[in-house]
Amino acid sequence: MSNTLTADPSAPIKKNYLTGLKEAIFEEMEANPNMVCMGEDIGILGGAFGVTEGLQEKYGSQRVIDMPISEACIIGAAVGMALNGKTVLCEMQFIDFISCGFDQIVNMMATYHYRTAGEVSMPIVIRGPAGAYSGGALYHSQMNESWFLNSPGIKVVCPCTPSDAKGLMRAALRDPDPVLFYEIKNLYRLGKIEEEVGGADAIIPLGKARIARKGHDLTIATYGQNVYHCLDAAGVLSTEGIEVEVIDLRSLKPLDMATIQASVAKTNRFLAVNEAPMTCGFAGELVARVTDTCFEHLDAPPARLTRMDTPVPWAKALELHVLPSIEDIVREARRLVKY
Amino acid sequence: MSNTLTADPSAPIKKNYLTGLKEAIFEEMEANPNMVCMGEDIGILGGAFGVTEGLQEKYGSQRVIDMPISEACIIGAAVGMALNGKTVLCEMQFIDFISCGFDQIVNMMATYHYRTAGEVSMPIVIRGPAGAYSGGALYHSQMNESWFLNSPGIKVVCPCTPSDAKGLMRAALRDPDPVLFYEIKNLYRLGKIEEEVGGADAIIPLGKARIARKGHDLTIATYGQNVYHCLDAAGVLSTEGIEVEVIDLRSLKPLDMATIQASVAKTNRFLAVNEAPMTCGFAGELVARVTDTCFEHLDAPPARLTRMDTPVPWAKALELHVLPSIEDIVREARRLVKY
Amino acid sequence: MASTVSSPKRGTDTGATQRPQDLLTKEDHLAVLQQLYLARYFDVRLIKEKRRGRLTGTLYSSHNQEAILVGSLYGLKSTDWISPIHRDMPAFFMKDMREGWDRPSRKGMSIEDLCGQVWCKATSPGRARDNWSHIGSREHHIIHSTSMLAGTIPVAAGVVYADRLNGGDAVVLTYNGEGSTAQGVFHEAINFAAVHKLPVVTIIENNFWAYGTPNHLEYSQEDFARRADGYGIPGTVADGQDVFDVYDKVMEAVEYARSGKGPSIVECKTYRAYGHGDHDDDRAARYRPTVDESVTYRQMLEMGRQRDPISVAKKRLVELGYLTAEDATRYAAEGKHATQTTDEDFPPEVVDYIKRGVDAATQAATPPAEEGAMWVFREGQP
Amino acid sequence: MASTVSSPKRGTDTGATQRPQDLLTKEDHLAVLQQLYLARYFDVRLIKEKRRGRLTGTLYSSHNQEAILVGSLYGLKSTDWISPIHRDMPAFFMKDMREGWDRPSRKGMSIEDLCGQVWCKATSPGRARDNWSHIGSREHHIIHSTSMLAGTIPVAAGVVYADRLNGGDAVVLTYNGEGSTAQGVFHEAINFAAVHKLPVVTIIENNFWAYGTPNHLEYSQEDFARRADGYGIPGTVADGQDVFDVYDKVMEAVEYARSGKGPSIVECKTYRAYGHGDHDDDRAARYRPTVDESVTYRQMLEMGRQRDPISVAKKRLVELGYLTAEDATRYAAEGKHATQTTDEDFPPEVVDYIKRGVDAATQAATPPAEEGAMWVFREGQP
Ligand SMILES: Cc1ncc(C[n+]2csc(CCOP(=O)(O)OP(=O)(O)O)c2C)c(N)n1
Ligand SMILES: Cc1ncc(C[n+]2csc(CCOP(=O)(O)OP(=O)(O)O)c2C)c(N)n1
Ligand SMILES: [Mg+2]
Ligand SMILES: [Mg+2]
Repeated sequence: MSNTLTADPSAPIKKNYLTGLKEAIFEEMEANPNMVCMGEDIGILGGAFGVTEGLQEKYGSQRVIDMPISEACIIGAAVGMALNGKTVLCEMQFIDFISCGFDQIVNMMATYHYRTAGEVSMPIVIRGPAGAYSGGALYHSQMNESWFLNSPGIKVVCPCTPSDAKGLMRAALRDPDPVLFYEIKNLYRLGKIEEEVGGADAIIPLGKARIARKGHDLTIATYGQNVYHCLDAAGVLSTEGIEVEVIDLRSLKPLDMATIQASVAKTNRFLAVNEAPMTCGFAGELVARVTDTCFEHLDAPPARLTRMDTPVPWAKALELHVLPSIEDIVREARRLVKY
Repeated sequence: MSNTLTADPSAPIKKNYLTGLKEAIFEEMEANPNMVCMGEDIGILGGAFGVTEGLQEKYGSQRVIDMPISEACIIGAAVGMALNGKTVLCEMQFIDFISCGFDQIVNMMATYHYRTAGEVSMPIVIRGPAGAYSGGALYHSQMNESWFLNSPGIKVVCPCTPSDAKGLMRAALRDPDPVLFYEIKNLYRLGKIEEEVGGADAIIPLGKARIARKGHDLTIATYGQNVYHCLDAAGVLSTEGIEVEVIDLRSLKPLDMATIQASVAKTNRFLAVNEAPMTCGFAGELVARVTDTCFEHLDAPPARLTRMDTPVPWAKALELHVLPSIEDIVREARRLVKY
Repeated sequence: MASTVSSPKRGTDTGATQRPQDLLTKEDHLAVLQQLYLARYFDVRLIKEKRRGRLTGTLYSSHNQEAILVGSLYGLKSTDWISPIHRDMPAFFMKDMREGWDRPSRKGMSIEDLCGQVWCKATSPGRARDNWSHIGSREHHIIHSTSMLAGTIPVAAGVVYADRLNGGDAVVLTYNGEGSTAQGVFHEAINFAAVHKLPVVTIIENNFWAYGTPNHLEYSQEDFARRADGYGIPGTVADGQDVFDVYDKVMEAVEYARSGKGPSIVECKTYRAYGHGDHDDDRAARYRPTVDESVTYRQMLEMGRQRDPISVAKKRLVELGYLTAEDATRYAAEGKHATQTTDEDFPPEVVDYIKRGVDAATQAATPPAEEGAMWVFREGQP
Repeated sequence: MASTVSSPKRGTDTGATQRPQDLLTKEDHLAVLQQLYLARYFDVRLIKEKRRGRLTGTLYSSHNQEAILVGSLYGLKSTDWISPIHRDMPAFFMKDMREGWDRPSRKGMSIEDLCGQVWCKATSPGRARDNWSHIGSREHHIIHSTSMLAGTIPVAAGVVYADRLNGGDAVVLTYNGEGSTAQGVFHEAINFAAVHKLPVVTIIENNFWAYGTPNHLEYSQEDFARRADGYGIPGTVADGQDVFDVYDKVMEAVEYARSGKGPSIVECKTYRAYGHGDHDDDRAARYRPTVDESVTYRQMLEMGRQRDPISVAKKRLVELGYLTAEDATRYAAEGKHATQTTDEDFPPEVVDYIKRGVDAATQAATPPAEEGAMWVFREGQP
């Protein structure tokens, strides 16, 4: 990975997160003639962020549908297509707008397989740009995964690397169950995380966490852009002799408890970090599960660091105030290790 | 409280849960000329369960509005009325249908005070029949409070006695913030819980738990109809020499952590029981909070007993299978006490 | 309540003087009457079973509204889809009945399966996991309903979108109470269907009440068919008590849809025979007058009884000479409260057919408790 | 794009030959032109500030669409309410401007407050807690918008319902892009307003595109005003480039509403001057042709520039003799890309007025970080 100007043709090609997603979507559209994409502005425009750029030109406006601004209908129609044999990828222009299709998700799509005692499964992926730390304010910053984690029948995924974006998107599109796919918009084109993303067979199974950094003093479980905050914090802590193990969950449901447990058995301390509001958020869920399954291993109370129970405000200082920061993670890690 | 046939005129009048609600609503409508009620079939019919029976006759169809079947509009219009000085009580015919007004709740109503930096508060109460154990199946059984607990700006209340129903409804209707009011339909007319409910001044502040049974071996925090299941379990356990303290939370947000902590400091053991799906539910939130604030006091891992991560099925045996039962509570309590 | 047609786009389509019903044979006419008996008897039977305490859940009677179901289903192709809701229970087993009541190839649910559902047994197509009308069958092209009113309209649109992608020509009929047309998703789905000219026929069963809320508090116009105008699609009004008028209007809409012209709405004016659900009969009787202060709810029930779809159909068959006046009086189910009818008021083959379902259901097992935890996901739970 | 009126109910109302604009004085006409300059200059200034990197957030330009705002606001009473959205930024400070640009009693936001919001400062009415157009003011009768398109229509209905309960006669104008009319809550709210004859005037700014989606993929009819037909309410089409035509159609709707006849829809046909937002200009230029294959997006922009609302208004003023041909050329803002204009293209009082806001905003403090955690609830947090 030399940095010289003469390109090495055999050098691995590094791609960004958005390209990872895009490749999975294009390759699955190619491989699966029964796949349909729906969303607002995904065709002519190619999506607000360009994730589906070129897709309609290639696969036509019947399979890549520019929908009216009707989130409930997008989901409902996807359910109908799935009922009639299609695999459907739905875009929410921002994941925040998913609230407008909420009923169709939790009461129609999520329950279909259950209600029909397995007659009808719902191979639907709902994807959309998510996450704060970007000045998007209340309606362009949400991480609202908790709503869906408390609604039985929905899998939830959140990759933070280009190869995971590709591999998990492919796995989601091949999964028979509905998957909510949280894309971190701040990572879409982030140069420093570019990497090889694998070919048309790259797949990362849902439910397998990734150890992003090894350590033995504290286990941090996190996902999305907080993975990078935690890694940065781990770097700082390492200079103090504290070695943190950072687990990138990648998939929240199904959840890789085995990896978490093995880590906590080693570190005896646990911290969950995420950017959703605290109450009834997934960080609390992780604390409850660790408490339940690792109690005897714990030398400190399992803790969580989350967004405060507030919306995401606009002004930068306010936004950062309510979100977990690298400093917050460092401080909390120190507290737990010293406990 | 004699059971003879000759009525004692000085005997306190026992009322059911529904009457408690009804009295609070009628009395507040009388006291507050700026109060408006909205909902489907609440006027001419008097509500599917009769909670608002007679209200429209008394206060007219302008203040007691029979709405079209439009949950989003019910909430949105309530927001507009609140913005223009009204106090609004909205009925969801079953709390399950709240999903159809979801966006207006979490993104419009809940955030209004925050967005306007305190200019506009939202004295809105959304009430509706909730809870399982009644053969209502997927769409007439939900306890979906977790969605709203993870959405900043909403208070959540769930009474389980007639006097709490009355006192909390009054407090909710006088609160400047939006309150979601979970009524347990199985308790509406349950004779065995009838009691005095207090007069036109009876009020129970939000955020104060009630110790439903004293004990020293295990703290159980719960709400809704599970309070009765826990009390029944406590009765069984008592015969084995296990004394359980049962806390009826009454209000989930604001939450009375002081009462929980004081109890756990005494019992050193904690169990949260509720009937919502487990993942990201409020039982997990309680476990996380107890872990955080009472770790040193704990002799056993704080635990939870919830509905499985499934919808509520129709057939009785299936329904009971996925919900916490008295036996489940007894078993779990024994495990924790023996831990 | 004359049936009117008002369609900005259909123009010449409706100009034809020959109505779809004019192509029906004598056998068709007799089959339609028989189907009205079937639908009625099914409902009557459920009402009686419920009163005997043999059923759980709420019963939303389809009594008096059967012409809508029978008339709309009669001309469908096997490949077409339907999406019935709470008041349409008979539709589940009556879809595609024209092909023969028991042909295995028939794309309708068997009466045994449907009764399995009603009796909350393991033989229910959904294994009694959701209640009452909340079933369906992909195999039989019946969309699985939920409680959320209007919630299946976008699903229906998706079903036929997929079918069209596959080169099919299936039409989907969705059934909806007039009250449910106020839901946002109704609008989103019809708009989408109109944009893509999807073959979605929206049937509005206007029985003048949504639970305890009368028409004028749900909508600002008299005819719910007028909702169609906002989408530039045809909206027609049928006499929901006249099975042949329903047949005409729906078949026009179906042909319009199948020929690629797009969605439309058919409003069928009808009457509830009882309260909203069986728990509501007593309260309903006390409903205050509707906007037309001269008509009380009780009088409306009476009007319904007088224009019983069975009487209306019989009258027509007699007129056409397909039924003698004497034959017309043989089975006197019409105009009666369910509890006043006896099995003798129905043709024996109708009674037998439903009995088969009831017997199968009463003998069937209930699903084992563990099933409550199954099928949340396709491959076990996480 | 002739403006048409099609209303099932208004009949004689619109039969009058005198239009509202005929009652406007010369001063009114000149004030209206001045307001067009104000709205344009505000937008131009923001575009320039944004390009200089002084603003955060996306800018949804109102360029070319100003006639809709100015024309609709000009005849409102102080007590009336408005609900602007992303493309309506000037509406916040232009409400009630007819009462004087700086009258303290004026029920519109001050330019200082609005710029405080745009510059993300503590002087924002919402203390910079939500972005860009997501502000409002109860005091000034401006409903606080959110991102969720059409989401404030039910709120608007509730506001005037409450006002009517209090004996008021306020009307509310909601502004909406044509794309947002596909949202379910649009339907629910208009239906409710129609049932209760609430004074809700829904303005549809049809700029032919919803982000990157053209009209024919959003709606099946040409005129979005036709959405009104489904509710039995009037739906009219105005020439959105002609401030006086907008004034006429909106004032008719407002009077209709105020007199208790109920809601209506006014569609204003207009053109975007740029992409959807400022991030989108380059991509938008590549949009493929709309349904009318002969018109590319670029050509549409050109059409917009040729029918610049400022030129259209000037032409009218000259015709009426309120402006000399020479005066009409003094300030040449029209038909230009924002970056091609200079301050000299605008009347100095317009430039000064906006400058006041910009100066105040640049000097204002940012809110302290701790405020992020405040005001979740009225009384502290639980
Ligand atoms: C979204 C939603 N809100 C409320 C209800 C409760 N509900 C069930 S049936 C009903 C009335 C339906 O009236 P209508 O659509 O006219 O059908 P009908 O029962 O008259 O056939 C209501 C309000 C529901 N099922 N779904
Ligand atoms: C419920 C919802 N879905 C999606 C979006 C994303 N979005 C923002 S503006 C826009 C296009 C709006 O088009 P239109 O209503 O025509 O208004 P215009 O921008 O053209 O004025 C979209 C899709 C949103 N804000 N809200
Ligand atoms: Mg009805
Ligand atoms: Mg537009």
